[in-house]
Amino acid sequence: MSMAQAIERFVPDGARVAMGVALEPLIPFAAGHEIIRQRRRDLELVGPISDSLFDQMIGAGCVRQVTAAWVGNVSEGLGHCYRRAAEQGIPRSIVIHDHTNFSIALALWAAAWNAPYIPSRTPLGSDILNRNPGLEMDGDLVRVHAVRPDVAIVHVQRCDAEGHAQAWGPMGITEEAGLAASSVIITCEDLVDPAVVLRHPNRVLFPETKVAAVVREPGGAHPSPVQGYFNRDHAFYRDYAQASRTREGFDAWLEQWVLDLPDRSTYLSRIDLGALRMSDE
Amino acid sequence: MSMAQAIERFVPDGARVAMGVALEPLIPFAAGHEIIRQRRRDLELVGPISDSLFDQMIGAGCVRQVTAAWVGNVSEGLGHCYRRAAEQGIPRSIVIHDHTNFSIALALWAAAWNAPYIPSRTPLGSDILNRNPGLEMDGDLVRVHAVRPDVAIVHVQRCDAEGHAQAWGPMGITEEAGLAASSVIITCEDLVDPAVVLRHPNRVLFPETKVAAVVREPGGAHPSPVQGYFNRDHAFYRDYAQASRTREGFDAWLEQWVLDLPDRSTYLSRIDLGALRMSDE
Amino acid sequence: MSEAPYTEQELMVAVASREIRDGDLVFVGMRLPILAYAVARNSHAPTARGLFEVGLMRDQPATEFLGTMGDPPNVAGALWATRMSNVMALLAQGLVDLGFIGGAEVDRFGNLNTSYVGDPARPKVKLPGSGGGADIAILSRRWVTLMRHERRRLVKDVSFITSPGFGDGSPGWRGRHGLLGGGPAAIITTLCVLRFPLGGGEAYVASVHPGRTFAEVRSETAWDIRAADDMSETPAPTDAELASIRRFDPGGFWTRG
Amino acid sequence: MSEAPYTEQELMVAVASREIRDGDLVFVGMRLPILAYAVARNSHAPTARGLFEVGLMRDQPATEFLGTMGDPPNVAGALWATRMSNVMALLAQGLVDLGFIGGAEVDRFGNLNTSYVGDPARPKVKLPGSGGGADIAILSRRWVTLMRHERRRLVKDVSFITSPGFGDGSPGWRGRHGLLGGGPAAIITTLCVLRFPLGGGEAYVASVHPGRTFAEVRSETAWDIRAADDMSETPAPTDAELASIRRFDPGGFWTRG
Repeated sequence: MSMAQAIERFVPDGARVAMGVALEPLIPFAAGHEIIRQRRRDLELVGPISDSLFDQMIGAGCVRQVTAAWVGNVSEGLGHCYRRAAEQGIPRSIVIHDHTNFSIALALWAAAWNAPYIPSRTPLGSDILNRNPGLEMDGDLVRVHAVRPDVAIVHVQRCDAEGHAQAWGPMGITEEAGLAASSVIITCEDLVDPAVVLRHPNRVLFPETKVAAVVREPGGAHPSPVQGYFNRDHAFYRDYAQASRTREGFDAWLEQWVLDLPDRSTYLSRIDLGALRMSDE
Repeated sequence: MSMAQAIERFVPDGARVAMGVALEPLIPFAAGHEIIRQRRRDLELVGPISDSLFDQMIGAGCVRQVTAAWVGNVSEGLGHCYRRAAEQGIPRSIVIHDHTNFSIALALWAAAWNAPYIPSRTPLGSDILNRNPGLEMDGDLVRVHAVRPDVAIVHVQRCDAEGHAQAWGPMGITEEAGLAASSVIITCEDLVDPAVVLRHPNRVLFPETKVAAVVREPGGAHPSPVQGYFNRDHAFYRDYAQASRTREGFDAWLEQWVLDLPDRSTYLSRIDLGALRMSDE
Repeated sequence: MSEAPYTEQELMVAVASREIRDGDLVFVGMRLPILAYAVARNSHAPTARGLFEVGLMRDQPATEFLGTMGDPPNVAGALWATRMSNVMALLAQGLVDLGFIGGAEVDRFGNLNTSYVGDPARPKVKLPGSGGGADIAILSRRWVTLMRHERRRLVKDVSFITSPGFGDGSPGWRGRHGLLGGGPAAIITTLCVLRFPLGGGEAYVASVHPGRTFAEVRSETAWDIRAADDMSETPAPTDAELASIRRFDPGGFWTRG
Repeated sequence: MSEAPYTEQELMVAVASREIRDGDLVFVGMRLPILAYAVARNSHAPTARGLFEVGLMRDQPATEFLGTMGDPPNVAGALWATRMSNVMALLAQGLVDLGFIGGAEVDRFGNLNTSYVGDPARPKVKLPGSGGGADIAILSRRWVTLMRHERRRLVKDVSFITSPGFGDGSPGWRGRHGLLGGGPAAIITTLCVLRFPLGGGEAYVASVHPGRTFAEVRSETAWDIRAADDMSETPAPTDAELASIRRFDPGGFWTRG
């Protein structure tokens, strides 16, 4: 399935979408950019941190709510679009449900097991408790209420057409996000024969019954790293941080890197991916 | 470390011990037999099902409490020692905290995350609720209270001396048992160089900081299967079921297969392991 | 209808396989249901998926004998080898269409006992326990149990509910108590197929197996069991069903025991 | 003491590395603490282990530049690549000896704000949020934060507690509120090292960095900060420490920025 088709079919306006679930690596930027191109609106983004992707989607006006532990640019600091939206309602105001990394993981595990909540010490004593109705005091503990995404978009190293996805490197909250979501969109570096992935059924991330679409999209995580394939493009993050300091700068960046491009392969033709490629797996 | 040393040091009388956490495969029979030989007493056994191992340890008088979803002989049916202990207090009476497979998994995840409990629909409507103080009604849900083993004993295909254990095949509740336990004893088919396992850090089961002992014990899971190594020895289970129908039969079986043997290699010399060996991985 | 002779286990497997619909996600369990899954998958349910609580998902049934669901032949060709709690997640989300549960004792409301006969504090018989039975009974959309039809097994009230069916049989009992799925759809015995009123209640005889009579069923059932108004004869295994059963249990371990 | 010149970041890294004890399980975080871990691990703490919330455990520090903890050089040679919730399990069990947390703003009781400056409903500055900061603050045995010493950062009361230190500063606040660990052990700034009374309370100046004065610290701190009776000079980085820092940050990305 093409990226455009996958987003068209499985990411409607208003959807609750989990992305960036492996934290800094394997961020599905290509999928996020297609969502922006299709001018999807009123999304709720769910994730732990997002290293610029959520910032871009917020700046593009796709987002109604952010349910996350951290939104910014990991090597550069603040997320300027996130700031503008939260501080000035530009391009639109957003609802923020603050989490911690641990609490968003627990919220997804609760959803995966269809438990209403999981009790936790995190985030006792934090004002985050006052900023998220999904974190409720119960005696000496916090009830971390379930968060069930409509769709989780997950970039992986390899997958077959049936949706048997395999990723490696640190996993963040990948597994619980996919299990908790009603459906999963896989974007992958390599689309492989089932025999390749099913030789190692232990490494299959999700039940194929959850996977709604598999999109071959090599380089689809750039500028985030892909273990065994690409290092992180630090300079690209730095340039984005600079460009996005002003709304006008962000808009120009978005036109240049997303809106004026028909697809990911055009984007990649402007990147020196070879310089980021890892020498060994 | 030798099996005798590992059990001597890390499985004291009265310990809460998780075993058989992968369900039917990878059951650490060698470790259980060493526990029996060392005449450990008052143990609490924790597991999902145990396919005869718990039955043997109960029959040998090691066990004060069983916290499990199922105790018997999967291909043969009832656990005769379990029956004698529960029905007649032979060789001693035992306390039984009934679980379901799902609830024992949740109880271990709760312990792993240091949550007091996880709320669940399982086992609503079941009389199991009345037989286990760790399953408590709370409105329309059950609070599955945390179960924290003192030690989890896990048989795996391979491990290095530092405790980086890797197993494959169905995983049951292996991961949560190891994370929930204060410490882990690994018994393994192959003791390998760290480079072998660390080539795949995603497949390492437990943080090495949890692993108290690594014991090389090839064939240590017999008669249970080890993916890539051995098939299940169905006949051995059948013979055990026959022998253990009476207390006298069990005592004779135990002498023949455990008490009169100094170690696992002597046991294995009496088994045709070659007939069970898998042709490929 | 086939003229071939068949065992009562083969009939039960054939009947169970018909409970599996194409596309179903099936919590398979062990023994006869594994064969039922294999038969269904190779005839009318080619896109069904099988789940095993040990931590497996499969499409094709295993081609070698299984003593347990965790045996290596059940792992070979698996689509997913994972943790039990991941498999249970699908169950808890209501995504499992059909589950099979083994039982030692069932009562008229479909409640199963696999734990204690007699006083649990000093039981007459200690049975192995729930395993995943209670989970399937509480969480799957519908479930089926297979059992030898004996008066000591089909009892009026089980002394201990391990895996709840319709509880006390009152309308809406499952919903009132927070159970997720629709409860037992059928009890397949060596004599007949029992079903339940929509929404729960007392089991009745939906069909009697070929060569068996309702009178036999009554005498082997410990409550005053009723027949459906349209009670029929259970269709015998077809040639294709028998061929499939014998392909997956060539030694007859489960079906000619 | 070394005569070599060093940057204030290099001093902070050296001081932070001394907080790591041999055998510690350290929740490392990013930027300067990664270097501190590398320095400690290669000198006085050879058996320390580093945890990264992205889902990693390491012994040896990465040998290439890291922009984030999830970068491939931090995975190469990892002892465990796993889910975040597995790493958090160790934290929740109280098994993490020391955590490092970055902060934009800290108050006299060691509470960190990385969420909102001003009214959260319409903030003056929206900061990125907790990430794992609150988890470390609540659950690790002790934790340390590193910060540029500026009056706008060391405030009397943070407007929003993201990662709780000693709360309102009253004795036993953490225990009363169910927080697991012992709270902040030190605030390492560009001017000094702040510490806290046993059991919690208001931060005081334990040592002033070489070349800096307590007067500078006072003027750059937004509350009336006190000096320890035995306030000392922070020991400068040793030659070995500097060599180690420069080995792990050869381009000076973090320490000569």
